[in-house]
Amino acid sequence: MNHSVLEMKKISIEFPGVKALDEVDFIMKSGTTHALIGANGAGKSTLMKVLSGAYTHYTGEISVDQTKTIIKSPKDAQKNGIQIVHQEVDTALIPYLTVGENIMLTKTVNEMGKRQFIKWKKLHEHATTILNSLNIKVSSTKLVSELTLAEKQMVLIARTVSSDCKFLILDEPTAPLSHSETVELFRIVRELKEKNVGIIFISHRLPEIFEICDDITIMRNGKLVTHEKISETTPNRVVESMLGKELEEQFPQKAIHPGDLLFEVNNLSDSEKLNSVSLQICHGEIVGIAGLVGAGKTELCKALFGETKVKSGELKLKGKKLSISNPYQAVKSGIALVPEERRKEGILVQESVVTNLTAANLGAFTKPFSFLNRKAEKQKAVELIKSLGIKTPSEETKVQNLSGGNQQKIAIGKWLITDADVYIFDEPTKGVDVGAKKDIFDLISELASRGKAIIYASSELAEIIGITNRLYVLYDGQIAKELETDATNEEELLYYSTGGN
Amino acid sequence: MADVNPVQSTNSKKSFDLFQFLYKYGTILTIFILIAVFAASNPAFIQGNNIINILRSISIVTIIAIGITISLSVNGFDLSVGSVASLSNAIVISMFVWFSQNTVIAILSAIIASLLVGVLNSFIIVKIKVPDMLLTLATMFIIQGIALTYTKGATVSQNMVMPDGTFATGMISPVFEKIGQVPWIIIIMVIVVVVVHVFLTYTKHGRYMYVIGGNIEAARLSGIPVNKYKVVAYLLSALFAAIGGIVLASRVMTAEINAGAPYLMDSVAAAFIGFSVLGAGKPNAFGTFVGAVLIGILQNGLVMMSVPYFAMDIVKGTVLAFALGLTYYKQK
Amino acid sequence: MADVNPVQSTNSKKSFDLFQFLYKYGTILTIFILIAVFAASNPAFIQGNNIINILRSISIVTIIAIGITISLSVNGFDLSVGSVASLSNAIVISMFVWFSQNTVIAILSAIIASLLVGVLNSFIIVKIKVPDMLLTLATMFIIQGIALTYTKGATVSQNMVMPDGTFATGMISPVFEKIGQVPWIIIIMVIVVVVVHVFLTYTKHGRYMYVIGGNIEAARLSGIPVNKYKVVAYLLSALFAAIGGIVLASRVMTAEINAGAPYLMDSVAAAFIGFSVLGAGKPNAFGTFVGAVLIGILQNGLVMMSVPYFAMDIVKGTVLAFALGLTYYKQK
Amino acid sequence: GETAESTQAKGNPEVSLDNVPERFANGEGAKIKVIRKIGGDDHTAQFLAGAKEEGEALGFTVDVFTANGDTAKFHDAIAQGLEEDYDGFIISHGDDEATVDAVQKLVDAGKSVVTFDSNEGLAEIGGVTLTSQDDEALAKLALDQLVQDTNGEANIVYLWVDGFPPMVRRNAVYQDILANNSGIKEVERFGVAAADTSVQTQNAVAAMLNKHPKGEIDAIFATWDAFAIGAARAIKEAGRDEIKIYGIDVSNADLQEMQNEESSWKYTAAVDPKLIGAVDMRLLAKKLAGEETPEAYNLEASLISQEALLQSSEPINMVNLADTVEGWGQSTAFEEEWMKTLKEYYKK
Ligand SMILES: Nc1ncnc2c1ncn2[C@@H]1O[C@H](COP(=O)(O)OP(=O)(O)OP(=O)(O)O)[C@@H](O)[C@H]1O
Ligand SMILES: Nc1ncnc2c1ncn2[C@@H]1O[C@H](COP(=O)(O)OP(=O)(O)OP(=O)(O)O)[C@@H](O)[C@H]1O
Ligand SMILES: [Mg+2]
Ligand SMILES: [Mg+2]
Repeated sequence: MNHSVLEMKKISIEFPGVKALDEVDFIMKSGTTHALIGANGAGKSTLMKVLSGAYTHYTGEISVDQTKTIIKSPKDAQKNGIQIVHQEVDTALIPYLTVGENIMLTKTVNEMGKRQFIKWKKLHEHATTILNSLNIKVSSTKLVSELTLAEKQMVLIARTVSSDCKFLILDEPTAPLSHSETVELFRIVRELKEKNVGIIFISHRLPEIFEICDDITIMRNGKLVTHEKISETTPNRVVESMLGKELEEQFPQKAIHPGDLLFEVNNLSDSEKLNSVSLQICHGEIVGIAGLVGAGKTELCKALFGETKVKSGELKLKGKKLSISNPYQAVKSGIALVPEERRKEGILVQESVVTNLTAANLGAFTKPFSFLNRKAEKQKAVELIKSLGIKTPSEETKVQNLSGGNQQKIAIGKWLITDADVYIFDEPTKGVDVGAKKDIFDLISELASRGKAIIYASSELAEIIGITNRLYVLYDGQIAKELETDATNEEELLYYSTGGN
Repeated sequence: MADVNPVQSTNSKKSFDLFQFLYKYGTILTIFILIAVFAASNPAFIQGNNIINILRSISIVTIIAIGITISLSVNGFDLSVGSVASLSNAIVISMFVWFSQNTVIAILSAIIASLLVGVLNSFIIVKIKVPDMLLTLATMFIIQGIALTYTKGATVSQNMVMPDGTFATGMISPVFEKIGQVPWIIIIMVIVVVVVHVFLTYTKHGRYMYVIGGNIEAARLSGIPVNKYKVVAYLLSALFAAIGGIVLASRVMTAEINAGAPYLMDSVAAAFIGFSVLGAGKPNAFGTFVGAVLIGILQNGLVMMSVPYFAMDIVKGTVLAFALGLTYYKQK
Repeated sequence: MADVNPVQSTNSKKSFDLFQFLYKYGTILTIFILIAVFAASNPAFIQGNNIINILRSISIVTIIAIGITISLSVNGFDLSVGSVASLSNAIVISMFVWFSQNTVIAILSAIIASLLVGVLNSFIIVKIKVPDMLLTLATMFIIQGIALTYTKGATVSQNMVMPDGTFATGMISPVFEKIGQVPWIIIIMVIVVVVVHVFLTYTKHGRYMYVIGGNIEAARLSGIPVNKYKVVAYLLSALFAAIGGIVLASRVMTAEINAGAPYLMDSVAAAFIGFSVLGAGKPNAFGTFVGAVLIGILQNGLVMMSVPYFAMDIVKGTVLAFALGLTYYKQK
Repeated sequence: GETAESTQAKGNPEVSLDNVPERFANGEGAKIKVIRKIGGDDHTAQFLAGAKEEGEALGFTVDVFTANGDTAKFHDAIAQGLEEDYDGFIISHGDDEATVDAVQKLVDAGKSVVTFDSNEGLAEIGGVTLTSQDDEALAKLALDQLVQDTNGEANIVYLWVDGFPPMVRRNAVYQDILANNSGIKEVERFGVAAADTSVQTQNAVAAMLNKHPKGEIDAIFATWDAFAIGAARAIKEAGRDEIKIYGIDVSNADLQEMQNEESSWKYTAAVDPKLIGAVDMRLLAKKLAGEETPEAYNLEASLISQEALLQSSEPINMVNLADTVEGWGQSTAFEEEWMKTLKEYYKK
């Protein structure tokens, strides 16, 4: 097979206050899968945005097959056969159009030529074929605004696959995907590789990288650290070059003695999915909610937080019955939620880091008559930025300009200054690098040691096992099994998650 | 896993259906209720003649609202349409009256002048990146002023006295007069609605516009020439405002000061009401037409019921609110 | 290659600064340029009396625009303010003239009626989830109609002829008359601007409003009582419209039909121009005031320069576009 | 300022200014501001043109302003004018109470003021002349004709809008006529004052015509030409030319409509708006010259008939209307000899 070579040389780019890329080199061949990894804010997404034509103000050189080419627009990139699936999927989809149209978007833009009219039947047929070939079970005529995050991700991948490309960039594609969907994705990646497509694969999940990739490029602080063959390195070495130091044990020591019963959920049902869910959580206990994507974890978290309507069931905190019909009451009652879709639900992209961090508990920073104590606000924010290791030029930077992982840290960080009794985390480590993951785990465990009750919902079984004391497996909106973490393993979890009994 | 989905969907379907139905058909339902009420109180309401009256009365609003719909489709908002209609009205009449031109030249001049406005709008919006609502607010003033200056603040009509004391000798062509009369005025409206509906729904250009309106970043990244389409959208918006002005000119055969301005509000209302028609969820030509019909029926029916004119606004507003309520009342 | 970098970055920094400067100070710069131009052509322009004239002329616009600013801060948009001002104007004058009430009762009645409109608006927006621009478009018609019906489409003034042929005997209190006169009218405006500026910038509630405006989902999930604040925003918006109407009433001492309507456009313009003042990037009270000053200066200066009234709109629009251009012309 | 000087330079040295009042004898003009509250219609355009033409003919500098119906803006303009060096003001349509105070301030500052169709309270200010169209006469002219044509038996549509002093006065006459002619019955009424009044009226009358089939409506009384022209178009569209329109006010566009043989617009009662502007300007000139002026002056109304218009061999517009309607546009009220001299002097 005739392999194309893609090369980026001395790429630098600067944003107000940050040098995001500093003379980064990158080289790969088509027909291979190339991992690009680095801590949050290392510049991975930025480098790939340069390659896909999203930025024009970079310096450096890009060449395909030794011929220099200029990529200053997405069209330039596409002409060179470079396609990208962005980290923030919502930025690439048109919510009020159908799945089919979204999938066929690039084709309608680039391949219609002189034809003016769209053949709707054909478009949906074509889209359905692509969806089927990827085993994605979403109707082509559904509106994208009605999809879940995972489904949106699949639609985006389907779009890229639909057009011919030599190099496909997948920026954290697996973050919102479940295990089985990830397997599905890898199948597709391998197929593409067979077809001589070069895949650039960004992920914070090292095992995945070692499973699917051939080469690896590691970045740190906007600089290239190393470039090597996967077969010639080890996860530990990768983490070391990524963080610049050795990674200690990821999961903190678990608290051994949970206290009295603090939070109780009895027979909670909603009108959509949840069916008679019951949970108990004690002081200082971290309780996991495991389950596949679509099992209803997010719905459960939101129902507990008053965000979705509850049909029946009751919540009790410290033995007292709670009546929660909206998040405001939930927060008043002492419940906090770190939501899953951070861009949509967790952060204020247009506001500064300070405003974001204090938004959930502004009452703590007021003087008489509700006047704000800005100094105190700022102080606290600086403190949090430090303790969470948020990579930001300043506390006044707009959150929009932070990397995906740092945005997630802010979504979590804002709850740490509230004094809630129950903390609900919905996939808090999604898109977070291994170093920061550890920070988040430490924070959670510290909360627990202060006697808080923690609910930790995730489809990352390893994490659930690593951090929780006890866990519930959710299957189709019902509790399929309650397990002591120490007495179980990933296989058992997977078994119950997939409906085994 | 496979059997989960159907259960969930039937579940949600039951409670959803009524709201979904209202969301889709709320406006159309309102129209039928109104027709029933008005016809019951006065059978003349549903006579052919009156239906023609209603269609005639909404045609200018519809044409202008279609222009707004196009600007909305790229998530823009063109507030200058009313003043463009005034300008086009003034130009077309003055071409006849002052300069004794023929129909073709008169119409072309009006359209070209309006397209220049569209070019100006889109240039500043696309190149200088002034938010469109703000910019078209500014151009609205400018164009209004230009139209006023052009006519020196006076009504242009046949045989008018010119500033130098002579008389204008040009006559408005009888062919031109036809444009504003039944059936032509209705035919023009129908053609505009159908053409734009087909354009937005079935051509790639229309789809690109919706893509841009839905997510401009995504549109840019998928290689759609975003700016080009924005320019096209503002040109089309100006074009339809111009056509609206020309039809108005033919209907009234004079160019009154700011004659087009009052069409802005009704057109905006029509376009917005149209969002939800048949559950489109986005600006669309057919919906806009339905919105205009709703407004036209109200206007006509209320006069027929001899509602005092000052109470008319109350009823008009309430029905509008009701249609909106029907459309948007759904569980979140 | 290595030496390219620094050059480019200094380059971009230098040009960036200028744009940043223009973005922040574009509007204020425009104001100074205008003052210089007008003062050069007629020194009377910068005399104390004329400055008072300008401040007086913008006070009603500013007060109403402040209400719009608040609705914008929660990402809402209240189109009904003009009609609420009309209603409040009609009620306050009628309280004096028809019912011989005292100043306190007259003012309270107007405010309470306007707040009812705010309640209606916010209820439908919050509960039925009708998009606010649409809903307030509908309420705009309704309130306009109610105000017209209340006054039966007539101008309310002292000694007016009542429908039954008698004369209205109530007098407008001299205390009330003061409100619309210098210095009170200016003092009221300044107080409104300062209070709302402090409220939005320095209190928790103001911050919550901006947070809601920035991302309502995130705000809700942060435990902010989103609906409560939206209601407050629409109430405040109605309140300031009411105050605007009261000040207008005191200035003109009559209640003409739709007297408040012309303030909508100017207020919207002021609030939008205010977005960029000092680089705020969001609706803000001080910016709104600056926007109103820009409009007021233009109006006054153009009258002073005897610009023909029909050309005034051209100049007004052009300067508005220029200020917007200065503000928004920046890379990317 | 500059404009005044340039006007002065245009003076014709051959004309002697001996008989001209002292104020103007040395070729020094005056600065006049015309401020009108309503705008956006032909009446405004013509009124302002009349005032401006007459003033400039007399060698004055004339600035005009219309507030387009915005009362506060109208007052801003007056307050601002006070700060500048104007000698006289013509205030039009200041019907609100606050105008009295505003004009009082002008008078206190030594300015001469003539008002048109404004608040009656102005009469209490010494030295101000209140002019108005004779609304009673206008309404009476049209209505008397209607009663005469129909022998006092008619079902009529009344097009009228409340809220404006002239409209209130016209309505009073209408109510009188209704009371005195029991055969005249009002079957429908409609009226809006908006920028698109004529089109809205057109649509509304179209609906009424559908509601009332042939024979149910005999005539329409339109208290404003915007109503009349809208009604005339609706009747033409519906082919219901048995209905006759009696209107008030006239513009060039109205004349075109009336000259159309099929038009239902039979009569309209009007005062030449341009003439009003001119007469107001002359009154102001007299004041500046220190001459006696009346406290109030009503401009005479004429009735224009379609019949008369159709008899003319050439198309008729606002200027040659004088050939058809006696006395149209040609009032010599307050036109003093010295004004003619001044006009001669400044003639280009
Ligand atoms: N548009 C922008 N404006 C300002 N700064 C930016 C912008 N885009 C990226 N940055 C900064 O550039 C740096 C690199 O960001 P990038 O998104 O490439 O990180 P990443 O490696 O993809 O991290 P993550 O794993 O968290 O997604 C970050 O410090 C970020 O704050
Ligand atoms: N916005 C939505 N519109 C329609 N269906 C939805 C929406 N959000 C969720 N669902 C459906 O509800 C079900 C439960 O989804 P939920 O997000 O709670 O799952 P989860 O267990 O949290 O999975 P994830 O790992 O993605 O967070 C899924 O079947 C999904 O298709
Ligand atoms: Mg990234
Ligand atoms: Mg989830």
